[in-house]
Amino acid sequence: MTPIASSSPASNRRLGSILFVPVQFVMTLIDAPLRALQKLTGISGMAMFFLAPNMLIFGIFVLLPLAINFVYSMTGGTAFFLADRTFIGFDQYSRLFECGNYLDPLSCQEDAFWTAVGNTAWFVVLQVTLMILMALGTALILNRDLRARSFWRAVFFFPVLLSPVVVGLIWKWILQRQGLLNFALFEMGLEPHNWLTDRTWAFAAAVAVSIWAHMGFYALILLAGLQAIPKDLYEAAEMDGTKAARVFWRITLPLLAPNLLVVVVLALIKAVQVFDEVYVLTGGGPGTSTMFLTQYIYETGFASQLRNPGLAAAASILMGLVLVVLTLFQLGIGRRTEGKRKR
Amino acid sequence: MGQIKLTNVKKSFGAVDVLHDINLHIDDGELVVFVGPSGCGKSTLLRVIAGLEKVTGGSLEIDGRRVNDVTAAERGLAMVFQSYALYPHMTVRQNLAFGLENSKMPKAEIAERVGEAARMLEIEPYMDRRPGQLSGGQRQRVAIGRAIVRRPVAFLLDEPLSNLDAELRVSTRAELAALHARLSSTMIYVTHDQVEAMTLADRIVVMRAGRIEQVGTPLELYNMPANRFVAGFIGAPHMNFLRGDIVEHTPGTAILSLAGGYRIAVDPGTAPVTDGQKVTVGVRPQHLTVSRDTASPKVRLGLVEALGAETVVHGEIYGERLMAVLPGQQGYRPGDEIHLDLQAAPLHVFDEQDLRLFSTAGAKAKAPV
Amino acid sequence: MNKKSILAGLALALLTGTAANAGDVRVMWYSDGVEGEVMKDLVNRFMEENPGINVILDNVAYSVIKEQLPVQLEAGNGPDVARVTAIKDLAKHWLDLRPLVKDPAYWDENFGDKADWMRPDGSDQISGFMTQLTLTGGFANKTLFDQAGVEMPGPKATWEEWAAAAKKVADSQQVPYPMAIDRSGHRITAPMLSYGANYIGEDGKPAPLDQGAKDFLTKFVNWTEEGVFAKDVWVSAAGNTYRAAADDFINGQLAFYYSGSWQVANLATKIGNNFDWVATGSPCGPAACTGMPGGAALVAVKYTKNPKDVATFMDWMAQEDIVREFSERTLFLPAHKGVVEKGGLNFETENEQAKAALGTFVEASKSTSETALKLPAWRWADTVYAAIVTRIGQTLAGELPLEDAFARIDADIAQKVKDTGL
Amino acid sequence: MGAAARFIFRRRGSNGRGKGWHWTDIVTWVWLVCGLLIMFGPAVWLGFSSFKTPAALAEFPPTILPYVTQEVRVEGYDKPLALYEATLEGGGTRVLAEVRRIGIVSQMVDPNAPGEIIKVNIADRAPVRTMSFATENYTQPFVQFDFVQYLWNSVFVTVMATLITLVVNSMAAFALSKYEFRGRSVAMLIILATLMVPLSVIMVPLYSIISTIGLFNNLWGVILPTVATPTGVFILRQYMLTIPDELIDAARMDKASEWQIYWRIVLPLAAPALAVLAIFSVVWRWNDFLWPLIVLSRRELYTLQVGLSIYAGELNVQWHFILAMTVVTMIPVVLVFIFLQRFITTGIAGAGLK
Repeated sequence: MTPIASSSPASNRRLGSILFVPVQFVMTLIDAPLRALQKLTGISGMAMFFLAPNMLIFGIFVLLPLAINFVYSMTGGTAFFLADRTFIGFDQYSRLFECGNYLDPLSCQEDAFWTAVGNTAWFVVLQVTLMILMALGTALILNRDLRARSFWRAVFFFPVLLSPVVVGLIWKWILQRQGLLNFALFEMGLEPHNWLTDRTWAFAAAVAVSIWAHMGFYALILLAGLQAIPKDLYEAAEMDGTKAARVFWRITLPLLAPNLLVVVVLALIKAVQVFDEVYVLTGGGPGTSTMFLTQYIYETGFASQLRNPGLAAAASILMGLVLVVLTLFQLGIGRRTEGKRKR
Repeated sequence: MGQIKLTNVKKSFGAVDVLHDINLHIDDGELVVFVGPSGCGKSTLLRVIAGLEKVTGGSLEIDGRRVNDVTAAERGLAMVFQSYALYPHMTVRQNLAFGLENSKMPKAEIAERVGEAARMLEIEPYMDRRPGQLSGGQRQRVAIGRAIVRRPVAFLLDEPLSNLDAELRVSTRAELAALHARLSSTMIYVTHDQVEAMTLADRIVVMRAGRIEQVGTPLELYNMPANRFVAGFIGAPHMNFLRGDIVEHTPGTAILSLAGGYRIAVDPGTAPVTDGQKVTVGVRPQHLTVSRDTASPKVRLGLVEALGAETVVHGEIYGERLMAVLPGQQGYRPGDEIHLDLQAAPLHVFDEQDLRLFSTAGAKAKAPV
Repeated sequence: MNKKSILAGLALALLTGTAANAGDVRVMWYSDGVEGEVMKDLVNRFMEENPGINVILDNVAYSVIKEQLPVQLEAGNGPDVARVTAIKDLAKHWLDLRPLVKDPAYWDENFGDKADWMRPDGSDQISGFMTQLTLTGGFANKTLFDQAGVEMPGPKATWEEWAAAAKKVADSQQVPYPMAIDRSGHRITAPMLSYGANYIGEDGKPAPLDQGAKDFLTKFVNWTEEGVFAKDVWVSAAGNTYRAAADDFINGQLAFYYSGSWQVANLATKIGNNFDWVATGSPCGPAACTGMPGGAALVAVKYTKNPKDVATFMDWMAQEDIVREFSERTLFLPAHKGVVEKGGLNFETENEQAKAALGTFVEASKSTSETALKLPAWRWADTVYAAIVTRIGQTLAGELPLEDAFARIDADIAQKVKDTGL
Repeated sequence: MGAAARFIFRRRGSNGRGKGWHWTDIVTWVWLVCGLLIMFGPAVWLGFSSFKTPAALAEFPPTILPYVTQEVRVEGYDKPLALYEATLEGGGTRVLAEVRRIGIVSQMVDPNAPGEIIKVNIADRAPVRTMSFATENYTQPFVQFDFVQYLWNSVFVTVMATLITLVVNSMAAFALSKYEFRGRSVAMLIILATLMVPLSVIMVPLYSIISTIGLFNNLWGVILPTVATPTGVFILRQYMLTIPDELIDAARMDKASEWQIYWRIVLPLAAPALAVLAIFSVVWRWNDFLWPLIVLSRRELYTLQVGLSIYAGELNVQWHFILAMTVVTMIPVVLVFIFLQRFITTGIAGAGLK
């Protein structure tokens, strides 16, 4: 281990310089026309040049689809291509909102949509709260004076690398009736339980698996924040004889607040979009108890027997509105804390 | 080579005017220092000259060529930044060579110029280190080296010493002066430290709130400050100001009455003074002497700073704060009362607009009335 | 060629991807078992015999056939030939091979009775042929019955009799569930038809659930609540997702499993010597003892650039001896009249139980009801299946009372029919 | 408990100076050990399971390690026979080979004395099992499955998408962090707002765009929609904001063109953030499944993840192959992580996520 570690920076550099030569050549080649361009546009004009490729791709593959989606939501029929669809105005939206009682999804025309909305809301609240608490705990523990910290860090980060499909499959094998967990319970003389076919437990499993898959990422961000807190603050607190809990509440938490904010916002966004791993894990069941918005949209618009892209688009526009509200919320909080710091 | 001329230069960021009608002519080979409190626009003025900021109005000429619309790269200037702005991922050698490579200079010449600069600045031992591995002083030399290799029309230095400790600052200041002497190229130097300005400058430009207050050699500024601001800014400790008025005047003599009724007679020269005019009288702490004459103004001492070679005393005179630098070791204690001689000191008299009315050479033998 | 033009060519090649060459026939194929291997073999043989035609076999997941192929077809993309199950739904995209094949009479003769399953209503188009015919039916764990000392119900036994017998077996042998049926509208339709259900209304559009349908669904839900039917399979997904209960049967966790003929090969390999199993055919209801026919078809796609080559390929694949070989090697039931009539299929398995099971299915196919035979050719079959699975799944999960489920099923189907605007 | 143990269990107990175990030490170790089990355990089990035969995979109760029933060759029988440990009627057990099974009775022979047939109730026998790795789960796909082709496609997509992502995103981030221009905040707002558009939401229109511009069944159809990721722009921009503007002024004075400033000054300095983005981009693109599945329907274009899915048929799923290939596809990601993991914390810490 040691010899590799000690030689690696040098070999890295050598590898780097081998790669660097052709890259440098290309970059220098590009430079001449770009200098000419810079003469024409001036320095500030070059900003547009740098922005253009990203915005072009972004426009075609993200913004344009969003716009088309909006048009889709105003059309009906099962045809896939816009040209073949008929304009029906806001019928899809009114269909989504046709409800006897908004608190009972089953009273709605599109009961699956409202069930999915309810499930998603619950999921977001539970998953984000629990995951952030656990990520914070993990970060605090990893921030201690540990041996082999990078190993432990890797242990908690590892699931982030797995594809959602793999995550779903692994846990399905563990949690299904004949899975590893029940086997373990059985061996310990406990009563096995059918986790994935019990409405409450399946939902809990969806939350738990999604925490398992993503917690490492957030723990890492929080860990980075913890390590950025100056050590002398803790030393000062120790000199003052401050209790550990008080140190946590009065020093660690406030100084970690910006990281926590980022983590909460990212986790919220991710949670609203939950789909892949839960889809593989439970398929949305039992019944519809783990069916979330994204799955509803995917199935309605793409995967169902008789697809209805218009309805799916309308649902996705509604979901988009929620997400925009979340973004504004984030921007608002971000600006306020920034303002506070300045003051 | 190296003449810079600014005519009515204006700069604004949006609705905020940062520079107002700057007129300045800098001669070839001159070392001009822009000095002023922070936020006075001196750094902006330097960046305008550098071409990093576009002027909003007026004209900027270098060697007779109007350069308002010429990019920074093409003005032929070099700049040393306050933070040095060394490229952290390049070695010292690469840092020095970067600009030359950009102008497509042959490799041999680059090597020669870099070597020369390295020798001149004595940075040869660490040419293959990265900036992160250098001390502050070494980084500062590299930053200067990066400017030197370019052989610029003029050097622009933005507070280059502010990140050094006090001792290093003094020695580097001397080196900079020597360097200027050796290169004999135009340098524009920005600082908020008037001592630096006084020691280095051929001419000093004092700025305040986006305007030039006064331009002159260090001694012109010291001896003939154009207004109360310049007077207070140049010289350390700063000048004492006492409120007063002119009670009567005759050609060649004016009687000043200071707070507390103490009167002195001074020579206003040709300055237009009127009876009853309210004025401010400035006197440098170094020019005050202890008087045995009990009729002299009495000062009650507060803080006494014994520096060994001199003693700085802070006191109060007729309700106004006053500072004096007395030679040698005086043995005063806070609470002591001493008499100071104003008569012998050069005085600077400012009108109600804070503009200078006149200065006296001091020791004008006119008895107090 | 200088460097630049090589680079440009390379870039162009990368950007344009692979364009279709003349003589290429792309086959989109999914596999449940070994049929991909067999097909690969056959394709290679075909290419040896027809050197001008290059057949490329694209193995895909079934979900691609089900979810993505329809979209591709609508965009006019798609392969030249595909193995498809939603053959009626997509009928408008299939190529009419009638003018292209060597001998349309051969096709009509041997595949004519299933041709309606894959062509637009009212046409005489030859779209392709069924690579396999499937029939739903039951499997029983004979060893469990033997161990429990319970007599296995006979060929004409009803669902009730099977339920009672299986319950006895499960109770005595400590097996978690007596019976299971795949989570699939197609599967559950078989007993519903046996109870007298008919989905097809007089106008050819879906009729509301009738008494027969409600009868069986009510029984099914009750049985599941009593623990006679395995609940897991039906509640382990939302919507109309397919779930099979085969693994439970393989592990000896079920006394009776209702699935279909395609499971034979799977059961044979995975159960091996662990226990004895038999195919039972479909239990009876008051109205019939029917299973549901089905299968996958190999069809030609209208948007092909090489219809002639496609027809040559289809002709070759439809030959009697090729169909026979395919069936024998894959353990699938053939849909070729000649092959069926001649009989004597020598299924390539050493597993006697599998051979016997296949025999049972061939036998059972004779009692398939009229309605059952109509459904594969009915445009709305999948719509009805989807609605039933979705809503009954919710009922079993405890979300929806059965009466509401019936109402929802009718409403869902009506809504879908309205959505299509037909 | 020697020095090694003391070393491993170094604890805080009032800053390591204390003697006893502080309660936080116990919490720490419980947390870490549970974390190790819960985080790594499933993956390890996945690894072992990938060596199981299809029958062993479907088996309950499941085993951790892959086992198969041991077989022996017995004189007089053509095929190897399975070995069982049978409990005999008179008590005591014997290892016997099963000849055939009729109903609930198994006919067995002693491998050493093959003459006599012993009848045993099947409830009274248990298979003799040995650990065995079904390596054919790995080798067979390599033969049947165009593994090399899929691998190449996956590598092509991952590398191209990552390179383009890095270049295009860093250019945009440079513009958004180091230039003042009109519309900058609008551009930022759009990018932030779309941070959260999941693919499944715009899949339908995106599909029609891809097929309109002829990128259907083309690897670029997989690559391009993913490269302008708002996340990348966001991370890089936050990091670039920390690069001092004076450096860029200095470069301008040094006659560097804007392009040179971008690639010789800003890019090298943003390396930690680029490394983070590179890691995430590689992981994302390598693991992408749904979108490639939609765009690619030709065998020669499949990526590994899509190729894997062909083992999921209508009625049956060939889990043993899926598991084995899943393990294979995980290897590159794990390698990338191991080699670049030191960048992750520093990069995240620096990438303005603080």
